Amino acid sequence: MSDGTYLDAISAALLHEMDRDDRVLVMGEDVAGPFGGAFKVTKPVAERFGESRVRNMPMTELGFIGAANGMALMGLRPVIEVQFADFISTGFDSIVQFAATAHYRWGGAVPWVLRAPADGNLRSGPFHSQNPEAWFVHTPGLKVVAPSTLADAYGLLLSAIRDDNPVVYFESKPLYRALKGSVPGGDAPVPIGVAEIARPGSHCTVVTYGAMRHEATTAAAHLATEGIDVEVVDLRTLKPLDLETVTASVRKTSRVLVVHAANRLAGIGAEIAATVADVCFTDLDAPVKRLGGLDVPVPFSPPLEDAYRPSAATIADSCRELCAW
Amino acid sequence: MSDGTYLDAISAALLHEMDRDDRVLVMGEDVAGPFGGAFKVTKPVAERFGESRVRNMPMTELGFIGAANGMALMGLRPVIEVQFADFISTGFDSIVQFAATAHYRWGGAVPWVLRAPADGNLRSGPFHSQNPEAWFVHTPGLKVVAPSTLADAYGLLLSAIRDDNPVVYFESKPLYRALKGSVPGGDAPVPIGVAEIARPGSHCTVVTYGAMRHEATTAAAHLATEGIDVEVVDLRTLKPLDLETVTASVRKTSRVLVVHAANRLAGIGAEIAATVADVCFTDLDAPVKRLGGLDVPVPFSPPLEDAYRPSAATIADSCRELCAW
Amino acid sequence: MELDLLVAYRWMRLTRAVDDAIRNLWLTGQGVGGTFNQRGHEAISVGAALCLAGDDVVAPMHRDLGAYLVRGMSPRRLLAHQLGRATGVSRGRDANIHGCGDLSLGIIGFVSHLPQSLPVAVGAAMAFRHRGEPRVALTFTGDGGSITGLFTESLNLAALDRAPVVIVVENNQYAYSTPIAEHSANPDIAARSRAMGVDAVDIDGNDVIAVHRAVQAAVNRARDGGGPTVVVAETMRMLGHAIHDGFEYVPDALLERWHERDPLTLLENRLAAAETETDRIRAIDDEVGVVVDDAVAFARDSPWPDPGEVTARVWATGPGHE
Amino acid sequence: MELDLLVAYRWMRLTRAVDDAIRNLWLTGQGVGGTFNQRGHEAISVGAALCLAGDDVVAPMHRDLGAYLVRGMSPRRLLAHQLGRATGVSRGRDANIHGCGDLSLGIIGFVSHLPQSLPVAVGAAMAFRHRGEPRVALTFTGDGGSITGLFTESLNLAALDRAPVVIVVENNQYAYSTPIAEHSANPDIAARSRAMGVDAVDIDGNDVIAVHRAVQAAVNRARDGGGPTVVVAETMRMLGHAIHDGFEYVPDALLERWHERDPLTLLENRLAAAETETDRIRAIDDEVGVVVDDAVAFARDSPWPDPGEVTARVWATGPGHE
Ligand SMILES: Cc1ncc(C[n+]2csc(CCOP(=O)(O)OP(=O)(O)O)c2C)c(N)n1
Ligand SMILES: Cc1ncc(C[n+]2csc(CCOP(=O)(O)OP(=O)(O)O)c2C)c(N)n1
Ligand SMILES: [Mg+2]
Ligand SMILES: [Mg+2]
Repeated sequence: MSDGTYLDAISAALLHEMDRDDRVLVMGEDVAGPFGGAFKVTKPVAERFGESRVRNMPMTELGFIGAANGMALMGLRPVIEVQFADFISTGFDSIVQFAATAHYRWGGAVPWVLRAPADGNLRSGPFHSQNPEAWFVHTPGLKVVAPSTLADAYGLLLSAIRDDNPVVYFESKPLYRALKGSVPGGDAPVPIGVAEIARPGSHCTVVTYGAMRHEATTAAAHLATEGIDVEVVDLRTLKPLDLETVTASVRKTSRVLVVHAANRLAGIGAEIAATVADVCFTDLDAPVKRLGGLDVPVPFSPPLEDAYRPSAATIADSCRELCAW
Repeated sequence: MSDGTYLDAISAALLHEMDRDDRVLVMGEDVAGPFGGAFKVTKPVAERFGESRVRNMPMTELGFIGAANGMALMGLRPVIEVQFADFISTGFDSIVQFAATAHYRWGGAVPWVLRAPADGNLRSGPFHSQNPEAWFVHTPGLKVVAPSTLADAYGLLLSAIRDDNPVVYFESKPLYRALKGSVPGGDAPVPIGVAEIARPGSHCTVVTYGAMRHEATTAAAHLATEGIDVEVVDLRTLKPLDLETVTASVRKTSRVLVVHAANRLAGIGAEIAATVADVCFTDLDAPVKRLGGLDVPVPFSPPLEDAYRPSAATIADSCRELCAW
Repeated sequence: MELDLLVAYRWMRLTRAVDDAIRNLWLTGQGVGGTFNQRGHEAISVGAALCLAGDDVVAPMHRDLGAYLVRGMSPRRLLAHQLGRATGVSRGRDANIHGCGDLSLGIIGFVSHLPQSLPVAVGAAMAFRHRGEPRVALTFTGDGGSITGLFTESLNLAALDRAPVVIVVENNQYAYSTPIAEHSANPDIAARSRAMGVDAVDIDGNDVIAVHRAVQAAVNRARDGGGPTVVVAETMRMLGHAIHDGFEYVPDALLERWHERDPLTLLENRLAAAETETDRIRAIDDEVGVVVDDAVAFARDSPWPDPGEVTARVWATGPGHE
Repeated sequence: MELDLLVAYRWMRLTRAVDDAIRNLWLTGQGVGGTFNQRGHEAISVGAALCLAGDDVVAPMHRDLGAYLVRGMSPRRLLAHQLGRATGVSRGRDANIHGCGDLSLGIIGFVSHLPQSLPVAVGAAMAFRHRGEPRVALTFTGDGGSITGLFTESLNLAALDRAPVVIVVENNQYAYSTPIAEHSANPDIAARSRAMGVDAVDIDGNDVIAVHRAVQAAVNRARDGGGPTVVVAETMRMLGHAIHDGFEYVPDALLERWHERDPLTLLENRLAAAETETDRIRAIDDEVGVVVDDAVAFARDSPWPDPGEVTARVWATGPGHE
């Protein structure tokens, strides 16, 4: 373990898996050395493994994700980088129609990982700030993960690469360099499908993931000084969802807030809220509340993006309301 | 008014609007005469208006929906047909990135209608049975409608064409020829954003749309003989949602079931259930329940598709459970 | 490999017979959902598939029944698939000829979204090249598929990598009801392919010998590291796009001209010219008839899938899955 | 229209000055988010945009600052846009040079997803043709954009309709860090365009006279019903892709060669050869300096958007909207 960032943890996971398994290769726009990707995630990877295993692709997401489907069917384990999660829509068919359905339909396993640098708060506007995870959770046949710590970024990428299914791996751009810690090493996979209690608490539960985990724990630390004890559940995997951890927490606190940066309307929070409101009906002392992005394209200008997005402050407000209910 | 089918009502609406407004044109694969479309919706339209206003497109959904964006910006009102709703993913970027965002970002109005023949129960398998509406409801900037009667098919298409925004219009293939009645005529728009009480009732509310409206009313008729009085709310518009009609119904019945044929997981039903469970928290005598497609590609074989999809029978069962709660 | 004309005849006859049997089931109300027609395309899918070695792979599209058969998928499984039975290739999950994949036979199942088989075949070929394996991927698309952006993106990737892939374009001059002149500003598909950096040849798609010769040359070249080839095979679909299609959009005169060039008739004439005894041909016909009758009976008698299976096998097995 | 060299010089100088001003803001920590560099591309966007008539439209991409300026978008609005101010083109909603659309100026705002401007421009041109209007649409893409499927789909649609559209490909030989030889198996973009059925010419993209001549010919032809043209303009982006780009991937020697061919220097040399007085040129430089200083001050002093506005104007007005 060495000190580094969330981004370093992703690079480290790639290095570890590519050392371990020569079926793994990286492909995407501008990923090869010496450039090493728009965010430089693959720079150390390209340096170690060279062009045959870190491959530049033309700006043709539909075609090269389609090619990754073929590589994966033939036993390779491609790790695809789309330059921003926003460009995932350009390769949509190859993901939601081919990769997602092959195994269910005829038993063709498509073991790839699609790394998608997502989320905003970086003043990057409507096309470099998107959180499109709901599209993929709604689509049968994909797995979806969204790590929010160095350990999870590392461990979930190990698990995603080892998984025999197509896994969409949402990276949190606002955490890339802002989140620091010790970079994991070695064989430390984090299982897909298991949520984590990021902070135990007893008065209410915040269910969240990605950068919002940190907003939530910040809010919780603040609320603790007011005597409100918040439990923060970090989903980590968005598909399949770990509803057990969520409902266990709700049964303990009887109040729940679901938070994500993605559009609240018909987002994943709706699925979680609807499920919790159903299966925990008699446990709840207050309605399940949701915070999410507004139903507009992610706006660019700081005052607008701040108004668009949940934050520690709005999470704290919602928790206060919830606990006062 | 003459007798005809749900499909005839769509054709009639196209004829009416194209007569009324020469900015309206139809474009899509195989839509021109004499062929008139895979389902023949545009056959009478092509016969009346000819090739300049009913235009065949190559099998390039991304490109021709992109071209429709340009036409709409220049003041035309294209009505785009994708051959099956399933192929909407092929034109995804042109819809969710360009059309959906232009007005919010810089005031460019993109007044098109995208007609998408959706839904299954026709033994057509994973690629001719999809219900992808949740992708579009989650995407800011689009309107989404899903008519389930001849009057709504006609009236919502009139409104959609007159709307200054991109509207995705989901047609119900299982109703195309199976649903008969009098085909509306004249100026009979149905407003976008207004739900309809398909059947008044007092014991529980079923919120639904599309072909499931008819499964729900069938279930309701059956349950009436058991003394269970079901109110059926047909959303008709999926974005913007008419939550007032829904919550008013729930306040009356205090029990609610949300039903759609689309994948239940992270579907639109989740948004409705989460909202109802929140805003009607103190009104509910039972948890909000949901029925939807299973989290697998729509299977082909009759026993599998039947197991996949909600029906009058499973709706009735759920209503019984709900009312016994 | 030299083409054995009788072998080719047998596969083409089987393709036609299976296709006819399917149509017959549908026309007599025994079908489930829709189904595509194959008539006219037999020489292409059979001639091309016969060029592959055992561990090559094929990613067919919807007119390539012959390729499935040549690769060893049994008429029983194919017919049971079309009828949605538990014994079918997809166990009732996928419809029509979609999703008939079986990697043990080197067949990649296709999705309706055209031409998704193309980049997948290119990627398969890139995998072969990456590992230094002397394997080849074969794939097919239509004239309609050849005007999509995915066609040019796939060709570009193949050319950049010199991937061992052969792309056969079945130019039946129509995409559903739309003639090529209406969907492609430049109907010269080979020229469009060459512009993307991929060698291309035009051939007669109704002449199985021509198909085999061109595709075999392309396969050999690919295996030898020569990179991708596009083979544009001209043909005509002799029936509607699918069972429900009225097929009124193709002029009778055009159909008549192609009727005279029926791929099976052409091959029979060749066999006659080569003095193959008629008896041997009729024996094949009889054998095929028996095989197809058996397959129809098998499919019809096969059980429906168990509804309880509907959510099984979503995920591939592996750590954490069962 | 004849190209007035001093007019061209003024727009190119303004383009460079606005670009420099933006970079200066960012390098001094006054920027918001990211921003693209324009240096080297001035002759293309200016030379092409100067060919349009008043009611023509342009659908630019991210190196076409010059086109926005020529069409009449003020440096004030453009700079305020880049700084996310309420007075900017998108009122703080879109970032960088995205979303700078204004139909009253005939400018279609672009989205990051490349090359989405292409089909939109083709569709605009189809609308003109449909209504029999003598208007033309102009659009731009990069070499990277030219290898996408959307490029070929757009060209095909344009050619099928004989749509009055001109597509300028800014071949700066790199897509971000990837050289054209690595992203395009056939780097001859004009040949690829012709294969799609669209006439194409290669020109020197650093020579504004050449750009103007070729695009004007294409615009005239389009207006006269002659259909679409692709103009491939060779150039070099002289700075990083965007402000954060280290730009280490372009060899120094290559940059040096292009440095000598700087579009503004080339034009100044032409003006000198035409015996234009240096004073007139310097007067333009001064005027441009004043305009840009004013625009920077305006942008910097402009208010931020009101957060309460964040959900306004999602829908276009019309029946049922306000
Ligand atoms: C992306 C996409 N859009 C639409 C369709 C519907 N569709 C099925 S076959 C077909 C025509 C295909 O024509 P072609 O590629 O020439 O193949 P052919 O059927 O003639 O063999 C169309 C439009 C599809 N399968 N995929
Ligand atoms: C669909 C899509 N994928 C990825 C990107 C990220 N991206 C922005 S610019 C760029 C390179 C574009 O190269 P080119 O078309 O040659 O234009 P240039 O920037 O060189 O002017 C890339 C990959 C994008 N904008 N759109
Ligand atoms: Mg065809
Ligand atoms: Mg470039």
